[in-house]
Amino acid sequence: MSTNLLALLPELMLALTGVLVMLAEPLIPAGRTRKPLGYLAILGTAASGLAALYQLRIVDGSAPLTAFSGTIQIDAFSVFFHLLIASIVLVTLLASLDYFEDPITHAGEYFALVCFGATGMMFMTSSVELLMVFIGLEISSISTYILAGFRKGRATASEAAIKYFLLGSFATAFFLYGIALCFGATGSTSIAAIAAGLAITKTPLLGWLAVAMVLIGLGFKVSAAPFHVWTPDVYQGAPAPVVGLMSTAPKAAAFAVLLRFLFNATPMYRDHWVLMIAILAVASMTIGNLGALLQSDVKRLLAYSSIAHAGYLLVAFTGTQRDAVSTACFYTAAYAAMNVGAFVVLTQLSGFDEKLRTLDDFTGLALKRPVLSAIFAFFLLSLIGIPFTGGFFGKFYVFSAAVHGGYTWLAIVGLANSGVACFYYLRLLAALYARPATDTLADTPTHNYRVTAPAALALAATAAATLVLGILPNRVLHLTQRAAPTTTIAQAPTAPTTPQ
Amino acid sequence: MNPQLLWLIPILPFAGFLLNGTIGRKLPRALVATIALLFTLAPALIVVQLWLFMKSDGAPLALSVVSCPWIAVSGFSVNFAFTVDHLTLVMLGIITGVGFLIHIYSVSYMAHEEGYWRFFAYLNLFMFFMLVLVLASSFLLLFVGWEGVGLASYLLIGFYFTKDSAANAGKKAFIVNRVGDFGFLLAMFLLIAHYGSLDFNTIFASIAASPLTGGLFTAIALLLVLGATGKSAQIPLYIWLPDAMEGPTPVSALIHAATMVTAGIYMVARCHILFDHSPAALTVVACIGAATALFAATIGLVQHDIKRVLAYSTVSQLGYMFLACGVGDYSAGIFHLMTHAFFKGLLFLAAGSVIHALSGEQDMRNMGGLRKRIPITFWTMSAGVFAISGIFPFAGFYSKDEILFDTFTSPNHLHILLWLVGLVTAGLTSFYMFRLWFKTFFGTPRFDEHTAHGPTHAPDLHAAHLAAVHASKTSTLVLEAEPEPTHTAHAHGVHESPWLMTLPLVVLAILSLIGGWVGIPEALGGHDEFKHFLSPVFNAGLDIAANPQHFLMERVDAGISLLVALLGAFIAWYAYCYKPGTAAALAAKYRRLYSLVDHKFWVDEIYGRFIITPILVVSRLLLNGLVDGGIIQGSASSLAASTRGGGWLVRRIQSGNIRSYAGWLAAGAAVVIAIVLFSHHTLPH
Amino acid sequence: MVPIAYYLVLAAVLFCIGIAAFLIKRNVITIFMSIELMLNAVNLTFVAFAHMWHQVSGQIFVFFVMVVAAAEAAVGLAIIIALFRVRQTLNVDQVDLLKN
Amino acid sequence: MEIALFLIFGLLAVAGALNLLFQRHPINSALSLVVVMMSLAVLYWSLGAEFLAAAQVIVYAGAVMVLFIFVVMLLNAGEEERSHGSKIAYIAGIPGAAAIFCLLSFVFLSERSHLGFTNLGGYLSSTVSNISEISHTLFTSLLLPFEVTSILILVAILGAVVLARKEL
Amino acid sequence: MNFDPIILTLIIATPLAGAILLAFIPEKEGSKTHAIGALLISLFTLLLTLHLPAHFNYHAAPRTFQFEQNLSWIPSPNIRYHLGVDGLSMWLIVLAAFLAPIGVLASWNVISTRTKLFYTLFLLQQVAMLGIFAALDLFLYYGFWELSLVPITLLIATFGRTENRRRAAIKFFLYAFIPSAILLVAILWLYNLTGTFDLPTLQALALSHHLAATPTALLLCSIAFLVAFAVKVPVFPLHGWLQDAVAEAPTAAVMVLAGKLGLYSILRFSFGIFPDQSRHVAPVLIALGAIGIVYGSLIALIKTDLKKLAAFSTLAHASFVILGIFTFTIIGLDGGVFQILNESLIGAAFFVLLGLLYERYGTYDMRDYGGLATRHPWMVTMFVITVLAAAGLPMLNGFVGEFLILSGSMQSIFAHHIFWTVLAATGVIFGASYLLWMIQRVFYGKLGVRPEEVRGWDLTAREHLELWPFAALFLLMGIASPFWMRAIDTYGAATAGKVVEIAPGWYKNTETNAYTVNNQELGRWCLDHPGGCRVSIGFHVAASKEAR
Repeated sequence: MSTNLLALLPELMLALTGVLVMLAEPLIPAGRTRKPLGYLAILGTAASGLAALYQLRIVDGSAPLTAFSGTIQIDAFSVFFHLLIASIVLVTLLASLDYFEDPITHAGEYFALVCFGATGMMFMTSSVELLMVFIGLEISSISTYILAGFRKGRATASEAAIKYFLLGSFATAFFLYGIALCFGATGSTSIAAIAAGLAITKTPLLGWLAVAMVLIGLGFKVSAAPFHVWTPDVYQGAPAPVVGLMSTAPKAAAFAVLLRFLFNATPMYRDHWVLMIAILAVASMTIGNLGALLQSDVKRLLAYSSIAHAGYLLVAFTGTQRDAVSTACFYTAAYAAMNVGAFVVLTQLSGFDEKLRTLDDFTGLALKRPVLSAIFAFFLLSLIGIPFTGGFFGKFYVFSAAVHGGYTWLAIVGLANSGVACFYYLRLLAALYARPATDTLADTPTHNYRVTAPAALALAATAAATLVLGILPNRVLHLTQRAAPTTTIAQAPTAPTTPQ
Repeated sequence: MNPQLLWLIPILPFAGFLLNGTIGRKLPRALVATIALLFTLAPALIVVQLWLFMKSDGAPLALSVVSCPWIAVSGFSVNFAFTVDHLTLVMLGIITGVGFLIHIYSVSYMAHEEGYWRFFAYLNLFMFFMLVLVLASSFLLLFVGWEGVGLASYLLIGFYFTKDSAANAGKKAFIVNRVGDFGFLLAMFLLIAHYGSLDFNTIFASIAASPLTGGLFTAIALLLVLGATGKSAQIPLYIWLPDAMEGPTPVSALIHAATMVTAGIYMVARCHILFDHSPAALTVVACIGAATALFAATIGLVQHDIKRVLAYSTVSQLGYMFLACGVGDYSAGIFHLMTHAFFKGLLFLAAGSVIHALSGEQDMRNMGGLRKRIPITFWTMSAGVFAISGIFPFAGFYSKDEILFDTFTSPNHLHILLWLVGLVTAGLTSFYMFRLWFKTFFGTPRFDEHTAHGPTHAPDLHAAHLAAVHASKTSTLVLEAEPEPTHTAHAHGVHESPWLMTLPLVVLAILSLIGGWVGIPEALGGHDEFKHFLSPVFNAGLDIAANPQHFLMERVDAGISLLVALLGAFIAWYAYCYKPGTAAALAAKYRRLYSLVDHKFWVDEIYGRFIITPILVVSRLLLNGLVDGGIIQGSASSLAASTRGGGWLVRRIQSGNIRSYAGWLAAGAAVVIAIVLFSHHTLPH
Repeated sequence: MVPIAYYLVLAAVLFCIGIAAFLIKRNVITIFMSIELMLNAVNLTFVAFAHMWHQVSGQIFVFFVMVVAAAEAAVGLAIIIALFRVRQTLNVDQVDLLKN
Repeated sequence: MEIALFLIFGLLAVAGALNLLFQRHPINSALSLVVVMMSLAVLYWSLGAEFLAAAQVIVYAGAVMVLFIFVVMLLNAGEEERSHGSKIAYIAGIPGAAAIFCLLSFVFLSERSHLGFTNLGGYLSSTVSNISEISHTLFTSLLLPFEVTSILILVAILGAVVLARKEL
Repeated sequence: MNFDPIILTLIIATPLAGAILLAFIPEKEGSKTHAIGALLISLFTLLLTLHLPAHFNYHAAPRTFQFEQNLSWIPSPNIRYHLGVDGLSMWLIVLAAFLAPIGVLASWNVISTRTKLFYTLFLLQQVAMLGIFAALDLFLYYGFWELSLVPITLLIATFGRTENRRRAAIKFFLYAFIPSAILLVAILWLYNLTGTFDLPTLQALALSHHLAATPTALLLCSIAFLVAFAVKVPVFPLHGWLQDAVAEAPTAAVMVLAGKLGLYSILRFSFGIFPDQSRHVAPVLIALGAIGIVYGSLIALIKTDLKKLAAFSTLAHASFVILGIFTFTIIGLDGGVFQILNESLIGAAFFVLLGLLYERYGTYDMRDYGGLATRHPWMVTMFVITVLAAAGLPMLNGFVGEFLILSGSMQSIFAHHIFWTVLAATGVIFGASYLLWMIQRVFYGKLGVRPEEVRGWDLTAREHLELWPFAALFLLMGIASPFWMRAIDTYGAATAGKVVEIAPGWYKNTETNAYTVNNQELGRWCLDHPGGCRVSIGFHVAASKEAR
């Protein structure tokens, strides 16, 4: 067994950061600001990002690097997601540095939890052993349950937490059942072995059942309809920066798992799950967009839009393996950039005790906060899928994959959906830029502290990312295309002997 | 001479237009007038030189100049190109000559108008387009002039645009002409489609070489006729001309009597080769001409507005010209066109002088006994009246007689009927012209000395006011027209017009006396120079006039027409001088008939009710209301509504209750499991 | 000599009773218990399969599940307490501020 | 003998589960859940997982359920009132659950022939103990999950602290 | 130095740079900084565009492009940064650049608040439009196409006239966006079929019938293209957005709202990639065009809101172009393309004039106007000139276009074309009617209600500056059309398919519209052309597709 710590470098960094933050927290006397902890967390996250880059240098060209007796596999795929998650967390931390005014809100624990959660997500993406995946999933889930309920005083916060927690555990049970059935069908829980085992299994039905159960479990995590029901409520109740995080990073991780599972563990069952995926995609896109259509609460609106985007992302799965993986990876990145960005803007606009919530609160905001509004508008345009933004290239890439995979009808449905979608984004956009009926902007409540340097940095980073992914996506595209083939396991270990 | 001079003929007036149009507002009136006159005189001089050149032996039959292409695409191109043949020469003479005279007249007539510069700019613009029209060597260029004169007339009729009646009249003129142009355009499209060109020579050559037969050819001809009826105010499109009297009187004289309205006849004559190959079309032309002549004459009988009487007589005379073309004697048509230009121009100018004298009074019921007060006007106008009525030896006699005779001898199987119509019209013409003559100049003065004043500022203001009331009754394109209060000024007394106005009258009077002598047929001892002059263009029609056994017939015919004219004159004298009450009594006796004629057979109303109103109603209710508002907007909004419904449904699902959510999850899970388990049966592979 | 399938069916029964309990119970704590029931069902499945494959890793998986369940219990009950503090109720039917 | 074991404790587990479902008072539900766990422990043992049987009793029935009951007491939750917040749970959920059950058992029963039978004897007679095997795997091939679980616990503690601590 | 390869990039980059620049200049209340900046930038762009006609090669082989710039942008999927113009797009680019400064001048005083936002969006709109005209890579083109929606939508939503502005903006966006979404699918489908987004390659493949797909599929794909463009034109039944958008949009935005973008796209892409399919649907489009002409004119006849009248006259004029280009005769195509220029110019002038009226009297309702001619002699002159150009008076530009279009449709070989031509020709009558009626109701007669209350003034120097270029162009294009037509004709001749050899190795039978290809010759051509490789790729794809 090889205990190659290089394989764990980013996770280790994050975990250590979390621990350090926790250790440092008591040193800061009560009533004092927790910002230093935030900076500490930021440093740690940046370090783990660099570590991921270093891993990229390692896996460059050479075969994927497995460690801890095959539980962890470092390849372009996992490194891509490591980078993605690290940067998402980084941006979130930057954005939430000034989020907590009063120290009673456990800023320290917040930073620690974010780091730990990120660790779990990273483990999800890099592990090829379902047990490991499960634990990573639980780490990320539990930490996000807590983060969702972080604005304790408020009734909505704890409600969001409880809903997320109960339904989350409910779905976890399904996921777990799926793993159990995989184990039952193949006698193993490592991706490679499952792939090998399913090829020769005598009980294919168990395999199909396993696929279904895993789809349900992960479908919940990526909030794909009909397992999306928790999303709007939780997003509305949770703090804005946390929503930014939990609408992207855990989803990205869950999608990574889904990709690994579907394309590595059960490729031979494609006929069984591809139609299912297509149906889930259609349902998610439609329900998400329709739900957002009449929303007045902006966070809720973005929640529905994230459901729709999960649908777009599922469309990618209908492509051939190579297309699917690379397009899905790219879309995840693009979506992360614009969505986190949007929520960073929200954080800046409405602050801890969300003063701006409904569409009316945003009407004519461009007059008061021109820069923030412009950036927000940019993210919205990207979410619509206007060219020269990451959102557009992502959509374009995804739907081309679908068409290439022979799912033209799905592409048509999807693009028609994006037509519906632009209605509610535009409502928000038009509201931002419309001159309010009464030119008394004074009484419109807005959260008036100026955008601090870290937040500005976060905004700049997300905006730049969204733009670059739209105009010069080559680097990222290259990485995702490299990630594609490595998700296929080179050697299939011998399946355990079936009972005599 | 240098053919490039041809370019100058239209371009000079255009230069005048540009000068007056841009900076004229700043210039003194004298200068404006001088510019306008100079830029009209110059082309006239060029035309004279041209005429001398063409008369000289060894001169070519036609003189052409070609310039850069105007429209050029692969497979089709049209150049700027002018051609002068004898037909064009005649037209040029009329336009520049009469045009120049009327310019002179206007200088003093419009002396006190607002927008003096505008008026002359428009007049020059008109000259430009009219000259282009007659010089054009291709249908398209002709069409340029054709539309251009329409524009000029639109602007000049609407000269007093502050009054809705004037603006309406202008718009009506333009749009009715557009209906004609519609036909003209279609004809051109067909020509392009089948000859790939619009050049006169090319087309006529290929027609002469291989005449297309069948409906298409007739269609082209008839479409051209539609265009001609629009421009030359023939049935069914004559309705704009009477309203066009809203414009200043010189405009009526120049555009709506002498030149523009004859463009249709010119066009038909120009395309005579085309028509010669389509007898059906020719018959139509003849019938339209005859019908219009009679129809307009009857309306003219009962008009009281002096200018409207002249307007209807113009329509009627144009009908004659159409008739002439219709029976294939184009030269006769052109001949009458020329004489008509003289005497009708004269009549309008004289009428203008009368109106001027009476400070804008146009209603003949308020005139009378002016013989002594404005002698020059009286004498010159008399010449005009005699000429138009066809009294020997005035110009009208010869031209009209030739038309009647040619109609009678034409091979057309309707020729007798047409001839009778022409004859009756001749009688009616002389009746209403003499009626006008008597009512204006003889009898007791019926006008009020005190309102009569002058030199008036805007005679036509008052005229237009009368017309406005009139138009609001008749013209259907009028939306609202309230008569304006007639402005009163200090009394001054009836007076003769200044010499600048009387000079053109005199010249034209002489012309309407002797103008016809160039066309005295052999039968009456002349040589018919006119016909010979035009023979290079229309080589047809000579044979009939030439052979002597027709001489007797022609003399008889001439006698009959003269008698009819005198009869008409006599009845007019009887009804309006000898026993003034007669007309009124007759009108009372046949009230229905009278009101029918008085309301011009309700034609405007019929057009209004059966064409314009339906179009507006359809656009408003059907197109705008049903199609646009209902179907096109409705479909979009219904789509949006259904989507909203979906949104509402999704929000309902989001009830906020954890157990419901779990319910959805469970159900969804069941579905997913079922699909994954059993989808492989449905998937083809 | 019991067919493994019986154990699996038993697990399925327990799992679905757990689902039903989640759907029917109103008390948050009880709902949480029903989740625990579902996890137990899965565990039984694991153990049965582990027995079938003679694979100890299945049992280890169950061990981990127990750990995770304990952790979840800690967090979940904490959340429930927090909820109770602000809402003074444990009835999920009254926890629906966030909707539509 | 095995079949008897299976039947008795299987039925006991189901009964307990149903009791959980039908009891109105949380405490009763909790206790019936304990019953389920206990009988499951026996079944584990009958499947040759004695270590898990023990762990089940100690960790689950012991620690976790105690925690539950503690919370029930803390919030002194009384009889739950049968409020009617959700129709969907009955319209969609219950049929869904039933369908899931049918599908699962359909699969298991149709695969029963391939799934084979239990043989308790084989395990009991095996010389090498189940525990040592487990521990060996746990500290070699599954070391990483074992380590990472610590993070999980850490997170749980953090969360408990953050959420449950009463603000001043 | 030789600007030819980069000129198009410069033309597109200039307004973009300008927009970014303006975005960073702080905005002061009532300052003209941004207006001046925008004016200078757009003038400079115009100057750059003049390079194109100056260096255009009129003898280039048909279906080849000039001032090409062809760089690899994204290797996989194979997306290229490929710009280029031909006889079709050259004048359109100049036109777009010409309208920009006018638009700035027209907004000079009207836009007093949030000038920064306004002019930034305006310049972005320029970027998108120029990009659309220059792009030869389907992906790049689609980018600009979608991008062009955003600034206009925001301009309408922000600077709209009434409270209805937000609805109008969203309506416009949805109408344009949803069909373009389907267009994207069609583009992807094509890419999946051929492995290239490159227009010349696709054209070559289409001409040689190497688009290996079922006729139905190709037809559907072509319809997806056509509908997306037709909505933007708009073509008759798809004009639901026009009325509101035009009524709301500020002058500068309304100039670029309808017409040229969609029409150009039809000519370039529908005709380029789907020559046969376009001919297949031509009869329908001819009918729609003819109906649109009459329909638009008739509704304009009864509209009392000047902006809405203008909207429907836009519909009528755009329908003229549709009628012309779908006749697939040289005359019709040339006339159609020429009419795009006319329609844009006339429409722009008309909207500028309406804007001036609104600036003075604050209403677009004709019934409140009347008798302005005495007060604004210059304005009425300009109005009349514009109206006459629109009504198609000879010697003004409108006539040349309409005449060629109608004679082209009389020549066309499609079913019932004579009937549709006659119907369309009646538009000549109705057009004159509503325009002259409008003139009369606004300018003639007695002084209207608003003018009596409000004191208006005649054209200022700036407004003269806005309008005289139009008047001059109307006259010039009316009497010297060959100057423009020369370039347009190179496109028209090639598209109407009268040429024997349309590109090296491609031959066409003018009667049957059947294409034949000489592979050796084409192969040679591929070798010494930079785009050649892509053509051969296209071949392999197509061949392999056929092999299956």
